[in-house]
Amino acid sequence: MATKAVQEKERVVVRFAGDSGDGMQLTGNRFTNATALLGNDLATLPDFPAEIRAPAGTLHGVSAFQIHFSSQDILTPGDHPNVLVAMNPAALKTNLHDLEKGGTLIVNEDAFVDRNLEKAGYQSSPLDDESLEGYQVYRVPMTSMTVRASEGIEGITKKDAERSKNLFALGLVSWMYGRPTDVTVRWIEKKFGSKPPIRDANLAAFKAGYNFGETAELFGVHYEVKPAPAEPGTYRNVHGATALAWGLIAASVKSGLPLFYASYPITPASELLHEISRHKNFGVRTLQAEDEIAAANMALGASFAGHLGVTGTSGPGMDLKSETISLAVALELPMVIVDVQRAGPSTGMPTKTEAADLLMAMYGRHGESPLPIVASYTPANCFDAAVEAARIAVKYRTPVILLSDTFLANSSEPWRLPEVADLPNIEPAFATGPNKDGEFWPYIRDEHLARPWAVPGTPGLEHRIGGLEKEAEGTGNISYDAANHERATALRAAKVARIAEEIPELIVDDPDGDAEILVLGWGSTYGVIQVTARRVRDRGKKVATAHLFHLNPLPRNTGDVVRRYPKVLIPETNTGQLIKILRAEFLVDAAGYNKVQGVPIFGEELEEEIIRRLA
Amino acid sequence: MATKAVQEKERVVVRFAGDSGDGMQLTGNRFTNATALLGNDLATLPDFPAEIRAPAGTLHGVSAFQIHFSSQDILTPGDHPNVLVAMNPAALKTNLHDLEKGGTLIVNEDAFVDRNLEKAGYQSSPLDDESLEGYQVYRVPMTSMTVRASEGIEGITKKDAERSKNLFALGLVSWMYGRPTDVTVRWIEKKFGSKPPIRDANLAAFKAGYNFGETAELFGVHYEVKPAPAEPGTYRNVHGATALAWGLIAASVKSGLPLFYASYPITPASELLHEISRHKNFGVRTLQAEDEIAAANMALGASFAGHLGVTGTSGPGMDLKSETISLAVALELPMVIVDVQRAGPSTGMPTKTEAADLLMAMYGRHGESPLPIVASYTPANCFDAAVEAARIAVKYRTPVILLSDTFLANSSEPWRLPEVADLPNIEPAFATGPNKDGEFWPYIRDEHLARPWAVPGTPGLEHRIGGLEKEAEGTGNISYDAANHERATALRAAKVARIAEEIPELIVDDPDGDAEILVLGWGSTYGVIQVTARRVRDRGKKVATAHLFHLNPLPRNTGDVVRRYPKVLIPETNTGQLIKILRAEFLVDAAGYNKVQGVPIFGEELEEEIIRRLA
Amino acid sequence: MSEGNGQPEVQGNGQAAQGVALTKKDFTSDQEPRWCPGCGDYAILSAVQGFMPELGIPTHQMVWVSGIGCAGRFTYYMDTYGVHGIHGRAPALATGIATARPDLSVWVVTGDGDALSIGGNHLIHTLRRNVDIKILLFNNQIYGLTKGQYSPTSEEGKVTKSTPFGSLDHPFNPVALAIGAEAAFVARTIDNDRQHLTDVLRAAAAHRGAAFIEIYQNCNVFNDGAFAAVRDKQSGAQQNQIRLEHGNPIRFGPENEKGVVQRSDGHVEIVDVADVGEEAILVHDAHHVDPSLAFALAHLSERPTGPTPIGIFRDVPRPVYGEAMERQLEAATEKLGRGDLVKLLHSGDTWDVP
Amino acid sequence: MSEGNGQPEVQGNGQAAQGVALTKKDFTSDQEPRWCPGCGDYAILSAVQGFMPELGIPTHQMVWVSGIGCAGRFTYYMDTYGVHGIHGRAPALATGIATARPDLSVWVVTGDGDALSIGGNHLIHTLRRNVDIKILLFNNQIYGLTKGQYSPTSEEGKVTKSTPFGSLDHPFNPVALAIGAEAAFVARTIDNDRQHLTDVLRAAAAHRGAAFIEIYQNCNVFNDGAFAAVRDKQSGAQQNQIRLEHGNPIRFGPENEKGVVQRSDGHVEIVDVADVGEEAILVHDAHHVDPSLAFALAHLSERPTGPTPIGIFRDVPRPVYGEAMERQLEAATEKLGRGDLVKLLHSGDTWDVP
Ligand SMILES: Cc1ncc(C[n+]2csc(CCOP(=O)(O)OP(=O)(O)O)c2C)c(N)n1
Ligand SMILES: Cc1ncc(C[n+]2csc(CCOP(=O)(O)OP(=O)(O)O)c2C)c(N)n1
Ligand code: SF4
Ligand code: SF4
Ligand SMILES: [Mg+2]
Ligand SMILES: [Mg+2]
Repeated sequence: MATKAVQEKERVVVRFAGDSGDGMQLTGNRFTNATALLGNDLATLPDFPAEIRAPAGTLHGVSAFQIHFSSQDILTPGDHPNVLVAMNPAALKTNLHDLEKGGTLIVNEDAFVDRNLEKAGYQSSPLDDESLEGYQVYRVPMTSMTVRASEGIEGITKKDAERSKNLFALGLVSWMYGRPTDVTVRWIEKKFGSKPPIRDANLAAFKAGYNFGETAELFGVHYEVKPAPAEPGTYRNVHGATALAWGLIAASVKSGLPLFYASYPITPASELLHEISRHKNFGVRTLQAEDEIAAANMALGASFAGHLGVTGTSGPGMDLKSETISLAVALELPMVIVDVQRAGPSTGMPTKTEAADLLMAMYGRHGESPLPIVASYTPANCFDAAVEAARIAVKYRTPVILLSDTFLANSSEPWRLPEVADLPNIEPAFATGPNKDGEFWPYIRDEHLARPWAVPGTPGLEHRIGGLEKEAEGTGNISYDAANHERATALRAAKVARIAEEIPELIVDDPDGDAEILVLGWGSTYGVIQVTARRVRDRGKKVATAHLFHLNPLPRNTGDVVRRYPKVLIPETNTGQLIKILRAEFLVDAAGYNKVQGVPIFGEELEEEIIRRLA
Repeated sequence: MATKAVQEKERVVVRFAGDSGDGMQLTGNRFTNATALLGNDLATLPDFPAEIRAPAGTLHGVSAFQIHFSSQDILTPGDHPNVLVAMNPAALKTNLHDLEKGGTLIVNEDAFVDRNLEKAGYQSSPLDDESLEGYQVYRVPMTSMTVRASEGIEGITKKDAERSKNLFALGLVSWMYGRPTDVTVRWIEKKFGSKPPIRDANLAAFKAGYNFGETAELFGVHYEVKPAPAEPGTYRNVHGATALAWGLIAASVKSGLPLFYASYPITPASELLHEISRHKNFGVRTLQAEDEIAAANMALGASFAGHLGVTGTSGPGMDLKSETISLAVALELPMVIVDVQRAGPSTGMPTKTEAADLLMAMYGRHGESPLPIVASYTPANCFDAAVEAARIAVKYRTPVILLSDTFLANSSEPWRLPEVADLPNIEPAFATGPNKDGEFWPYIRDEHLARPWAVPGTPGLEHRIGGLEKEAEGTGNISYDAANHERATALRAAKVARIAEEIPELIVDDPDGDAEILVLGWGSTYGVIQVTARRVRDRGKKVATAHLFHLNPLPRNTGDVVRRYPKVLIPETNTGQLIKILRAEFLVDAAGYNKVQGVPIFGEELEEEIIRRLA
Repeated sequence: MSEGNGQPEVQGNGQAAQGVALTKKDFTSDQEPRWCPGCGDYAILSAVQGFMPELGIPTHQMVWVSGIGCAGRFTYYMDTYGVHGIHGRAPALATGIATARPDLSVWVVTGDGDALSIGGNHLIHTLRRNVDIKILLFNNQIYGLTKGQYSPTSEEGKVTKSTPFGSLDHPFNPVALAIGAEAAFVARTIDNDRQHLTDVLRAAAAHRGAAFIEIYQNCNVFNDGAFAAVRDKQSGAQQNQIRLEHGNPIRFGPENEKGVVQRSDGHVEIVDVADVGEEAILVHDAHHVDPSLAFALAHLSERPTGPTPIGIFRDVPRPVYGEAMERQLEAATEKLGRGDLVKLLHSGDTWDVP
Repeated sequence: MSEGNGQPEVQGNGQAAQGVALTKKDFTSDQEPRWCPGCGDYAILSAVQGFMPELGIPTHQMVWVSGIGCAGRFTYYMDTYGVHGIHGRAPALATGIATARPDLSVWVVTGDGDALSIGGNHLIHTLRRNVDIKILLFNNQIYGLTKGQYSPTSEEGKVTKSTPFGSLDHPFNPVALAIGAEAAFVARTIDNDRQHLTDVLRAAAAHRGAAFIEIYQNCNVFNDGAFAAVRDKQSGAQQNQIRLEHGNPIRFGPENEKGVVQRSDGHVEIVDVADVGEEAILVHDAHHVDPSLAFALAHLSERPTGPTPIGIFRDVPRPVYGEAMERQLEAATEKLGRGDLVKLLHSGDTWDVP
């Protein structure tokens, strides 16, 4: 058959949108996979409905998946889709406003029947009035074509056949952007191998969609997005949640400490429990506790017993763990607390992203209760963040809070797999014998002010520790002595502060070294800050960027960096939290760009903000 | 009998110290009472042992009570006692170092027997070696004289007789400082009325002590401390805990809202539960909950039901309440959370004072969860603070955190009783009918951004509220809309911020208006800051002082005030918390004077610090 | 309602409204339910809304409180006063409401995770205090809202998202736990048996104090069919439902051919009536002050996969917490006189400075 | 102990030390106890320290965990590994230890407030999971450390600092609550009866899994004499102690003249043996899988003010949580092969960039 014109593109943003029942997440993930294997750089962002399964066809039942892929390296899922696939009217209604002007809109024509239009709140069908003017609209009867494609398949019901329409859409878009089909075909065969009729229907739908693009008059051209240049190595596409879970397992392997993960389910942290639980062959223990308080105590108990105790949760659960974290600060035992932040306050918007728990991580415990804080900043970086949090926890015998967020947890990017050998070593260095004239004193400190970790089962090191104030430089015996309390408080603070001596300095990206403004970030704003800086530079303006991986203590040169620039801009998806810390520490008149909408900051917003600040 | 020479003194600090079994707190409180009735200004500070009843005679079983009284107005219990009464060797050992050089030491000679000396860790009796040189030592065989005094009393055992030796000490010191005896006699008669032998033994002991001073050659002179000038009015001596409890009751009376106090016992907050429970005739409901989380939810539920919901606790309990407080922020219901701060982290030193929960009060909840904070600053002021916290909570429909601390709760001062009529009015202003085209929308806001408080039982106002994000300007229906969340977040913050429009400006005490340093405080440092400022001024230096009653929002002129002075010093019994807030807000290079020893800041320390800063 | 609760006129109206005939519509809010199609929660909601008018309690005198979970959404659908609190704390929140305002009718909706996992402590304390709250526990033996982790009522070995190799936890028996926690009213019913559910609700409403109702609720998305044996006709619900009725011999089965007897070692057992004779069959006594029999019946079946008792296990009178508190306030007022702030401030030793 | 728990050589030593004869002194730390003179806690401490050597477990293989309260101080006095955690959370902390390290002997000391008020949820979940922890609940029916508020086991109407007009709470029956929470081992003993206390400890240590032991403990400062009827000779302890012994008829009284019988309505009752005849007396069966009898016995007396059962109510085998988890890890390893980090990272779809 006559192949069609191929046009090259540098970057494309596609969004698949449909009913939660339509399998849009699956479609997006398959498309992502083919795209990754093709070697494009990419970033994805799913958008689930809050309800488990909202009634079909309703606005709040819409589920979407966005992917940004390119022949250049990219860092965000993109602000506006160039292509929107809408499987029903509700999906069109809730997503159209994001589509770029003149963008490509592919709709499943079959779904635009009165009942669905009504559920979506359309008086008249947008396909028949002028509401879609200004877009390049393709009306494709996906459902019926899918059903037709499955005709003749043994033992397939019409309902099942219709179910595969998402594969039709996948096939069509795969054709449009020249995605390899074999990987998807293989996946379908594996996934539905046990149910031949379903398997065949899905294969038929996928191919039908692909062929439809190839043959139908509808589409004049299709596009090619060349592989992106990338460092040599083995890559995979990874979600933040998976990377974080694997990072914890890696820390266990590198330290020889069995991982003990205790958690109480909560969106979006549950995925960590799910993922870690799949790998019990690593000697990983997972425990679904009765609540977050129990989970924290179980992890802490496991740490006392010589394991790598970790607990994970999201905002509301952090509130509940705070008393136990304070105990961990007093006990000075290694422990990692993962907070996958979500939109608050209270129950808030459980499925939406926000990074507003930083100040709680810093100060959310009674009394003086300092601890180190690490924040991951890309999906793949969640792996490194987990390893680093565990490394600090073990080396300094301290609880460490690891901040992630919904956006990082759910989105994905290609990840150049690290060499296991290159991962930092984590040395438990258990106490093995007496440390003080034949006795064992649990609070004698090393050069890092860390105390010995004496694990039950070690003869001669029997000792008791607790949450009451104690002789903090020696016996650890209960002490109400005034001077000791002051000293103990200072020691706990100094131990954390001194970590700054060994963590890397804050790296500033300032091509000409004379930028007028520094854009300083932390957490998931990394991607958008980098992208925006490039755009701003492309517009001939000078901007420096830096990103904090360690939030407490701050890198030792942080003060110099922020004081070096006439203007400092701090973008955060909260009302301004890092900025408070920096202003208090360094008395710099930093300004914030704050977005609290349950969604990430977009490049265009930030770009305008920076330009405004520079003007 | 020949009465002895009387010498006038302006101020005296006396400390009674003995075994926890010796009744030193009672002795101190009786002496305080007589002193108050005599019209001296005074301030007291008890010092309990951590254990319930440590073994008799041990160092950690020592209980002490300090009172500072004067013919001038004073604000602190004093740094160093001029007179130390030591009932046993342990009490001497643990308290001597505080006694001023050349100070008066009165010991119960009978208690200095080998067993006690040993328990106190004395090799030889300090009465017989030179270790008491430099003090004016009076050896009084209190036990035996007490026993002798009770001879002939019907049905009194030797053991009971000995028990009254604390009243002998009280009598003796009462004579030394010319305290009225009738009030104490009346009290003894009332207290032990039901047990005549005990009553008579105590009376005998008290009089014996008094007469011993009068007659014994031992004491050359005794002293007079004239009444202090004071505003006309009726006074009483009051502890911070009592004042706070009464303030909550007063808020209930003034608002017509029944007080609902739910709490879980914890030192030092339990006293609030105890005191409020005594006054059920005010229609006050008290509920000892199963834990702090339940207590907070019960109080919140009571508020929803139209009561004044209050919960009280200390640091560890605050951690546990944080998730519920975050819910209260989302529900926008009136609620008062009292945090009687104690030394942390974790269990810390439960009986010791510290004010290190300020940043937790500000930021100790996940997400963006702003709320007003009020901090009491003297024992009597705890009353006003409670009324103000309740006023703000009700007017703005918001949880309010009221910060007190162990020092304020346990110490006492004379209190000029307010006129009930002068107390601020608190207007519940319940919603009584529909507010939107015949419907009731729970999130329509008034000019203060407060929402209507519609109480169950009100026909037509049925409505549902919850912790999920909601249409924050109207229906209150669940909303996941991005713009709404940002607006809702801003509204919750603005509502709290706007309180600054009505609270009084920060008052600065700067006699000549040209001080070089501002000493700015909050909470229980008020007394020492005032006293110290006077001393510094007496030394011819210029110092301005100001004290924050509202910590969030800050008084609207706070920025101007702190910027006005070349130097700003912020004394806190933590490692620097208010200072972080002020530096971040106003970018002023304020300095801190921080003491984290479980005890209040002393005047002499702060005086030196200020002088140092001025140098 | 006690005086001095701050809104007498409100109460007045409340009273006034009493007795007005209400309909299901009056209890139906304008929010459309958002559970999965086919979820058992719909049936419960409909049964509850249908039953409420019978109580003759005006909608403004009623408060529904819930925690977090699919079940927790319930509150939004009842056109009464309502609070959707945080996870696990509904019983505590409701305790505040019911204790502050004994005049209100307070209902709690909770899930097996909400009530028995994170909220276990509040549940047992609310039951022992006998706070006047009706607690509806929607037990679907799974965490629905968080998309399918096992719960404290899930069977051992259950494979879920959080237990890919099977759970290790021995589950709670909610009815037994409630009885062990001193509950005065304990019942069990089924989402899709509207009649039985309604009868249980009626008895719970009549009980003065805390009523605990376990409702077998089908989560057709994450735990479909968990209760098939007692819930679905085609799975033999007839044979498996052991309907407890106070004063009647405990018999069941299509022809009532099965019965329950008590053994000398205290436990109860299922037998063929024919084998033991009718008189040997245990007669149910829900009003016995001693909870032993109710407890034994709770353990008649450990899992709802075979013959399982439903109905009212226990229903005995006990002092009601909120009322007792009110009486205490009255007693204190009688003893000390109505609170007078001026008197309070001036109590004890005071002195005057002219 | 499982491999890969990070300290094999430690374990080696642990083993080595096994069998070394230990004495009470070995379990006595250098910290002097700081309870009030006359506190029942002293007797319990002495009995525990005296019994421990019998177990033949080296001190370094043992961990004591406690919460906050007077009872919580216990940990500091045992010369083993120990953690003094926060209020109410000891069972959860200990669950982490026991589940991570099944080779350790883990003991918890808690109070009636610590275990049943703030810690109630962790307690019931630890019991249902059958985590290998021995829980000693020092029940003095009061909050000691906070100086005398009522607790969840205090009698109704109790006047305390927090209830000057009397408490309104109906108390828990700790043994009944534990049985309702699926506990596999449940016992009750008394602080001053060293022999009985020791026997119960021995049985608890022998039980594999969670053991719940309620110890009546006299707080002579804030609640003196609460257990006089069953604790003090002069108050008739002889008449009132009903000593449960597995396999024996439940009889008591100076001449064993009293006994316990079961009624047809499931509850148990005290009778004169003479009236009913010896054969009518209930024979105690602590090993019955069905908890009904144990529960009925728990309710034989609601308050320890008259005849009250002590001893082992229930002792049945159940899978042990920590061991089950270990087996699961082994099974997973067999199924998937020992975890290989490189393999994990490279699993699924990857691509190479040359
Ligand atoms: C403090 C806190 N922890 C965890 C969660 C997450 N969460 C919400 S509902 C739920 C459990 C739902 O299960 P269940 O109570 O049985 O209700 P169902 O959804 O099955 O009706 C969990 C773990 C939360 N919202 N808050
Ligand atoms: C989170 C928290 N809440 C409250 C307290 C205060 N507190 C310490 S022990 C205790 C209760 C003590 O009673 P119990 O558990 O019976 O132990 P006992 O002192 O009687 O042995 C309380 C309320 C605390 N330490 N931490
Ligand atoms: S997840 Fe289950 S319980 Fe929740 S709404 Fe869906 S079907 Fe109902
Ligand atoms: S208060 Fe009671 S329980 Fe606590 S140590 Fe004293 S006597 Fe023992
Ligand atoms: Mg459930
Ligand atoms: Mg107790």
